[in-house]
Amino acid sequence: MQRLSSALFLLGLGLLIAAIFRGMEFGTVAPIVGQAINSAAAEQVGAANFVTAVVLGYRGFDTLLELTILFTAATAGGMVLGKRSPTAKRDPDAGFILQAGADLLFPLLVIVGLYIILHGHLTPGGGFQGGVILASAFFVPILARPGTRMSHTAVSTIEGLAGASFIFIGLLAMFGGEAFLTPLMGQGELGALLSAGSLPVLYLAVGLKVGSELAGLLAQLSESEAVD
Amino acid sequence: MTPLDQLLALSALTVVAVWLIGNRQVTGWNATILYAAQGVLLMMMSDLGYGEVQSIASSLTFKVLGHGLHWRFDGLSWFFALITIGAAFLASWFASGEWGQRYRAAGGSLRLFHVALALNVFSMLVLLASGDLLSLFIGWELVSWASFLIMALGSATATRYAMRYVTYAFAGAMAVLMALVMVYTRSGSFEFQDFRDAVPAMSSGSLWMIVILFVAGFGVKMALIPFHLWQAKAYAETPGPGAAFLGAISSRMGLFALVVVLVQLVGVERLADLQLVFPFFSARDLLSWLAVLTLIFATFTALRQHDARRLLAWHGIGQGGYMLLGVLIADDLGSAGGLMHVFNHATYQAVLFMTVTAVIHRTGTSDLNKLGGLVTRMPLSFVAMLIGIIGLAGLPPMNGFVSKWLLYRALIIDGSPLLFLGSVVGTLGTILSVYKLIHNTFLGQLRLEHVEVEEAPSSMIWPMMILSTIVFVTGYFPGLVLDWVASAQAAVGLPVLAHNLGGVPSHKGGLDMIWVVSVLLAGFGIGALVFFSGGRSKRVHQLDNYAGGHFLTAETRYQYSDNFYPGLMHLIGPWYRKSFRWLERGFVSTVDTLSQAMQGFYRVVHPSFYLLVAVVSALTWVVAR
Amino acid sequence: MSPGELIIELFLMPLVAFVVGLGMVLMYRRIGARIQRRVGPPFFQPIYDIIKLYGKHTQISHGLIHEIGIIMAVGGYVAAETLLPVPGMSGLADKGGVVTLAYVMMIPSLGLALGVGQCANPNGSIGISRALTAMLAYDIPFILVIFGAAYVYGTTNLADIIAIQQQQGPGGWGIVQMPLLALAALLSLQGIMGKQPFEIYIAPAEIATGPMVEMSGKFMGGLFVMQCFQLYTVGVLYTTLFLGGGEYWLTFLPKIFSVVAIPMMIAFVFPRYRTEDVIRLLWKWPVLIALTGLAVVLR
Amino acid sequence: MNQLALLVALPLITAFLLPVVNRVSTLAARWLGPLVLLVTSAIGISLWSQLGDSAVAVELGGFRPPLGITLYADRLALLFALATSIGTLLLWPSRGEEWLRQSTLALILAASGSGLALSGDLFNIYVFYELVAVVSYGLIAARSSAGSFAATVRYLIVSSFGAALALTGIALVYQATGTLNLAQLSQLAPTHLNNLQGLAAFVLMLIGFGVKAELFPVNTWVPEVYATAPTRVSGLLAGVVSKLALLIIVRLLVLVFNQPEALTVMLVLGMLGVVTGELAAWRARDFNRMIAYSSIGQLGIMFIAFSIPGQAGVFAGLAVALHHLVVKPAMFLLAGRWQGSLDRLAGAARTSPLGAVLFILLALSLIGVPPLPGFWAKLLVMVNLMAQENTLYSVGAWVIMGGAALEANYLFRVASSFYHRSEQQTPPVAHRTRDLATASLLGAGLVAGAVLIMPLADEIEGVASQAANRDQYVQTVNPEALP
Amino acid sequence: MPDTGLLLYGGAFGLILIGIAGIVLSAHLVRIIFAVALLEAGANLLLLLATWHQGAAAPIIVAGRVPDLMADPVPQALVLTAIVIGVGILALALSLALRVQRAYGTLDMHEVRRHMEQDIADEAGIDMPSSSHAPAAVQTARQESGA
Repeated sequence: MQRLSSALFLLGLGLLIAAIFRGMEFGTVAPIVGQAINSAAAEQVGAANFVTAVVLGYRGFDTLLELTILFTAATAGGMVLGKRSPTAKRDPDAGFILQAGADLLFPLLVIVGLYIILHGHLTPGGGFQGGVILASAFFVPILARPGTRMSHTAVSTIEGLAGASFIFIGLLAMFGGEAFLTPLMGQGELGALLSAGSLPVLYLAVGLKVGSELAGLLAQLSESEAVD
Repeated sequence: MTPLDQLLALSALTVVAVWLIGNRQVTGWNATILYAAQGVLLMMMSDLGYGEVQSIASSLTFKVLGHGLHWRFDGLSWFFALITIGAAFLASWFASGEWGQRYRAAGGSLRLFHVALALNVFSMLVLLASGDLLSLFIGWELVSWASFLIMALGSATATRYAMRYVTYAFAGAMAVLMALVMVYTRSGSFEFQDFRDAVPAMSSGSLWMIVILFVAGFGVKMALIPFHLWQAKAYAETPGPGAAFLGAISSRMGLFALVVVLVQLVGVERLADLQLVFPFFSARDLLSWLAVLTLIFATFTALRQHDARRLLAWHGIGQGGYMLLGVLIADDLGSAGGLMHVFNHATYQAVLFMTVTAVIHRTGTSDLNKLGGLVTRMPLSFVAMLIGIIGLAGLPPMNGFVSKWLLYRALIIDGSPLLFLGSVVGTLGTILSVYKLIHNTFLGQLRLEHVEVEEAPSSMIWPMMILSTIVFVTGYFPGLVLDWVASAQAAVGLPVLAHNLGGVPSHKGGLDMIWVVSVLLAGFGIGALVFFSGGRSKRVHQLDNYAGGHFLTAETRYQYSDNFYPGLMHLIGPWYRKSFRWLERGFVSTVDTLSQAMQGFYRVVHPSFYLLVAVVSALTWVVAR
Repeated sequence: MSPGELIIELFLMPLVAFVVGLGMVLMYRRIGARIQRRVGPPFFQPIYDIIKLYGKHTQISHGLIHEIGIIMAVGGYVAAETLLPVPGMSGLADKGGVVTLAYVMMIPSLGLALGVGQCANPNGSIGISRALTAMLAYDIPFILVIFGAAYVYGTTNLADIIAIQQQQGPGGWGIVQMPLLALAALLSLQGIMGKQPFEIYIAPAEIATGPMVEMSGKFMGGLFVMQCFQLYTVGVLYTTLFLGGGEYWLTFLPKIFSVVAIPMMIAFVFPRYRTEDVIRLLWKWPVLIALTGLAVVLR
Repeated sequence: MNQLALLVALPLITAFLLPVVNRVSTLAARWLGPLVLLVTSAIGISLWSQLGDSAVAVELGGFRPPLGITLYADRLALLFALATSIGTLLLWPSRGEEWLRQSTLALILAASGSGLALSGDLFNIYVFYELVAVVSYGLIAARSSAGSFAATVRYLIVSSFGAALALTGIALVYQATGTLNLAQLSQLAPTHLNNLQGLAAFVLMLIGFGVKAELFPVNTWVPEVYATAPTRVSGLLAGVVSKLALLIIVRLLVLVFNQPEALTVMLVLGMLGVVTGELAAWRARDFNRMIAYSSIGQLGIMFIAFSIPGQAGVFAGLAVALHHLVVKPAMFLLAGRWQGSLDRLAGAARTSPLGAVLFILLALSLIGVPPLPGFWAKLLVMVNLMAQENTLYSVGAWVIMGGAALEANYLFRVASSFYHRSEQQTPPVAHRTRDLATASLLGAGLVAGAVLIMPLADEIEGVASQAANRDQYVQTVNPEALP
Repeated sequence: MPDTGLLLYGGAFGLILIGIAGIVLSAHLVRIIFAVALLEAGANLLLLLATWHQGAAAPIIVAGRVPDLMADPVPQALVLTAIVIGVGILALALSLALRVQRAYGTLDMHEVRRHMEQDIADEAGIDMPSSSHAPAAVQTARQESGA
């Protein structure tokens, strides 16, 4: 009964959305903010990648918050999943090929991850993408050897310090009399690795934070007791 | 500090003082003294009561959210305040002696009791002093909750009915608030004067609504039909002196508020212009009939009670009908009758509750089927009750007769035979009922276990005697009270009753109680003369009587008490259909069903489903707009 | 009127009432005797009876209230008589009026009830219960009648009512002006007087159940006196309201005697109704008639 | 005025560092959170005193609006930011096994709540909203019972669904105007959003953000979550978080979507909320769900109040909201030991007399008994509703009245059962001192509000008039005019 | 209006619809969670499309060369944020689902709801709500009118 009515309502929703859709005028409104950023970002922020300029500069506050969300989700997830009882059964280690592959992949992934993070202000990519790769670098060995455990202490320390340093950089600007999260340290030459002021540092913090956060979450999930 | 400030401050102080003194025997005496002091302060304002001063304002004013709040006393307030403080004084006196000891010994807290009483007095004074609609509402709420407090001190039954009262009272208060807000939107302020000015411009539809809301709200306190279900048991089970106080004055606050709103502000003439579907049935008629139905219904319900306190409480509801009816007639006689009845009722209702409490104090029960013959043991209480019931029944020479006479006279002039008939039916029912009360309590066979019962203690007898005296004296010289009534009438803009000490001089049939009572007393004298001129009578034992040859002993209980009026009940018994209970139950069941449905709504399997529904319906509305 | 004259009137009025009442009792008994083909009592029999009762040796009292009840029963009527104007004497008519009178007339019932209650005889209490019930029954039509009369005449002052009727002559009498109300009043008189078919509460046939069960000697005598007053009061009241009152004793006395004669005639040819039937009957026909009459009067 | 960002940044950095601090010193970690909240509250109060009638906008990152994100603080925003800090402080999670994580979450809640109140950017609001949501999932699940997990996951689904709808609405707005800055939106709204698309966007956002504001009909999560969550968390959610969500909606209404149609939607949904909430509460058989349902009804009243156009509506709604902000957490604190069947509460006054008195006080104010503040708030709402001279608004007034009557019935049914002298069952154990102290503090605040009603009313009116002042918002933020 | 745009918009709305359908039609918790993810994806796509322009270049300056028509970087940043938020919530939802499964042994929402109600009722010490459990006021009214 409820399914039937749900389906009907969905049909209705579709029709309504179509109706609203028809009334919309696409592309007539100029993306005023976007254009302004496109024309001003090079001078104001100094990052060649304008998306990065937006992510860390114009909307750096959003980024801080999304980091917080990840952090919160990890904290809450940790609380939900709880501690694993030491006697619980574990999956056996994978075979030699997988283990060797994982060992081989680990440094490559770390390097790629760091590269993507550090070039975030120049090319597509950045802290989030790189952070995910970093996380997988640490997670792949765990998949290969379920018996090993990630050091929670290290993970939480990294994530705490990385997040704090993001805010700390923002606060530094404040103590300098500027607004919270104002980019620091000059802009440098557009397109150079050491440009865009404090943005790469921020991205590094983001990358580390995302990496440790995700790694921690994945480890939590994998460590939680099997259902069956 | 104006005198009113002093009075209110002292009243508030009484609450605090009583609280501080705590649960001790002396609390009651202190409270009594403080009430006496309040009475003295009130007397210092007696210019109000004799119409020499229009009003006395309090220097306390507030302005909240742009609405002014102020308080003042006029003749009407003074009149009601006099009754309030008097009732509190005597009730507190009554409670201070042995009753208090017993109450405390039984685990009751005298502190709570006296604080509740003092709080009631204070809140009533605040209500009576209200100088605008908002302060009226605030006072109203205070009174409601204060009386809830004192009711909740009683037995579990009382608490349950107090709960019911809260439900009704708060719903009523909401109705009042609604009416207030409607008035505000039409007159732009909560001031009395602005309301009065706005009334002529109001459409009859909205005025109807306002009147109905006010009546529903204030009617709850008066226990006007159909809001009466809570009162009798709640009052009856309240600790004795509390019941006397509540029975004397508490419900009358509803009358006060109605008088202020309907008579002083809307005006009875405007009510009479407000017509229902039929052109000959106006708002005034509707209210009058409500009053009369309340009177008849409550009186005949009282007739069926077999607990003295409940019987009295039901009568209290019924007598309220007289008062409202009188005020609604709104000529000089009728309104005087209605207002005077407030005073009269307070006096005899208090004395009756006190005698019943005294009986309970001595015998432990108020069940009319378990008492009888106490007149020989508690003669003074008997006298008090006799005077009380004559007052309640409205027979000469007591004061209850005067107010009823005024009412009847007004109804005759008004030409409303059915209302007249209704009120007489109420009186007759009352006579039947109060006779049953006194017969089953004080007359008839004395039960074996009551042979050793003593007269009530003096702390009880004194208030009872004072009240009885008032009942008689104000019946003998009704002009004493009519002075106050007249200034109350003047205060609310009613025609003022021309009166003298003995009553109402009129060429078209007046009343002079001094003469009537005198001839009555003389008649009794002659009767006594004739009687005692006969041979000496021999006093015999109670059981020495003619029982068709049957041998009676004290162990055999043959008091005729249960189902006292079988013939009448055989006929009208089926008319008691409890329809109001059904009404209430039906309402509760409806709410219950709806509530269940709503809970069902919140216990849905897919919470998101409603989100979808909401989006779809809202977007539909957006698109279809 | 000087206070002295008034006080003399106030003494005279009950006295006259008592004497006339004795005559009415005599008439009642004579009528009964005639209908039952008996000779009936001698002229002074009622007063003999009263004297005899007062003089009896055995006087059983059940306590002070028992006595006070009887005093109230007699005293109430004594007071009532002063409110009833008769030719030449208007007493307190302007200070009480018909409503007061109606209420003063209830005091004797209450007194009787108190007295009987004190006797602790359940049979007596049953009688009171019946009496009060009957009062509820007959007072409803009666009060409607009083309302109608007071409304029509525009006053509750009985003296005024008489004056208004007499001004207009017999055509202005209440019975002509409002015949239906007069009829209703007559029916309720039957109840007020406690005559058959509405005499269950007195229950003279089975003395064991009724207010009189514990009444003996002067107690009974008091009730006897009360009956005289009662007959007189209802007769005069009816006459005052509907028959133009009395200008002279000569016309007045026949009027009041004939008024009370009618219920007496009826009384002896009817059996008795039970309490609930009394109510049913009195609440039905007299009330209907009175209401119709009121509707005509009020229009 | 730059310190505004501290209200968000300070609790956040503390939250990040808390696990690290805990390594060093457990004692420090325990006290750091409350301490920081105290500091932020102090900052908030000092800002409040500086603010006066003016408003202030902070351009985060130093970028001029509308390019960057602005924080906007008028007294309303600051008030709610403060309320969040103080509320979190008062309802600081009780000590348990997971105290560290709970403290972290509570700090983040304080930060995100303040941010939600202060933010002047539509998408930033969305992010804050999500943050608040995630924190509340964590806090609700902290009870670690199966029921709480199930309730959380059900809540999560509704809430995410709502958030996605709100995001869709934001997309529609961005599509129509090309900006996310509220001040600029306010300038563009009359030309760009006064159409079907704009209204659709508002409806989506109303319903999306309404999930947290317990808007009918997207409030089905309320009873089960409040029945399973720790009572302090319930108090926070019902008392503070719901008001923050409401605040967003009000801001949107005042600044962007001030079409009468938008108000009508809110009014109708609010009325339905009152009706369903109060009716459902009437039959509730356990304490938590009773106050949960009643909170739905109260929020419904707020929606009704805010749907009154103009400053009057903001004033009325704000009065009700602030009142509820004080009362509801106190109620939930009392629920700490009284949760469970209402029948069990018979005789509770014996073991917890103060608790019983407090409950009665709160209930009296909640149903609007003079002279408690609840009455004045209700009066304000009623007067303004009737002043609209509009049938639908009058119906709203009637609904509020009826709801209050029902509420009086069920609340006092419970209150009187406290004083039943039944000997058969043992009354519940006494309250924890901390719960009772906090609740007493709130109750005392209520009484103080009754005494100081005159200055309080003036102050709130000032706040409301500022909040309803669009021009001030636009001028303070002063977005650059872009081509 | 180029066809690509229509397709993309249609895709976004389609995703939203499919997501909603998944949420309200499925009974399995994990499916519902993934439907939420789909819904978010749809909303993100819509956001991205808000100022979408056919043929616009990525807003990156490579080697100092500024493209003529750059895409709006703002929605891209927003979507980046939204996606990460979505990931966080997804992870939390899955952990909760895991615990629910562990506690109740099922992920069917009907069953879960029933178990949850039972849990709440047990904890509160009341029976599962049913029509026979009217509050005290109703019962009293019934007794009294029955008496």
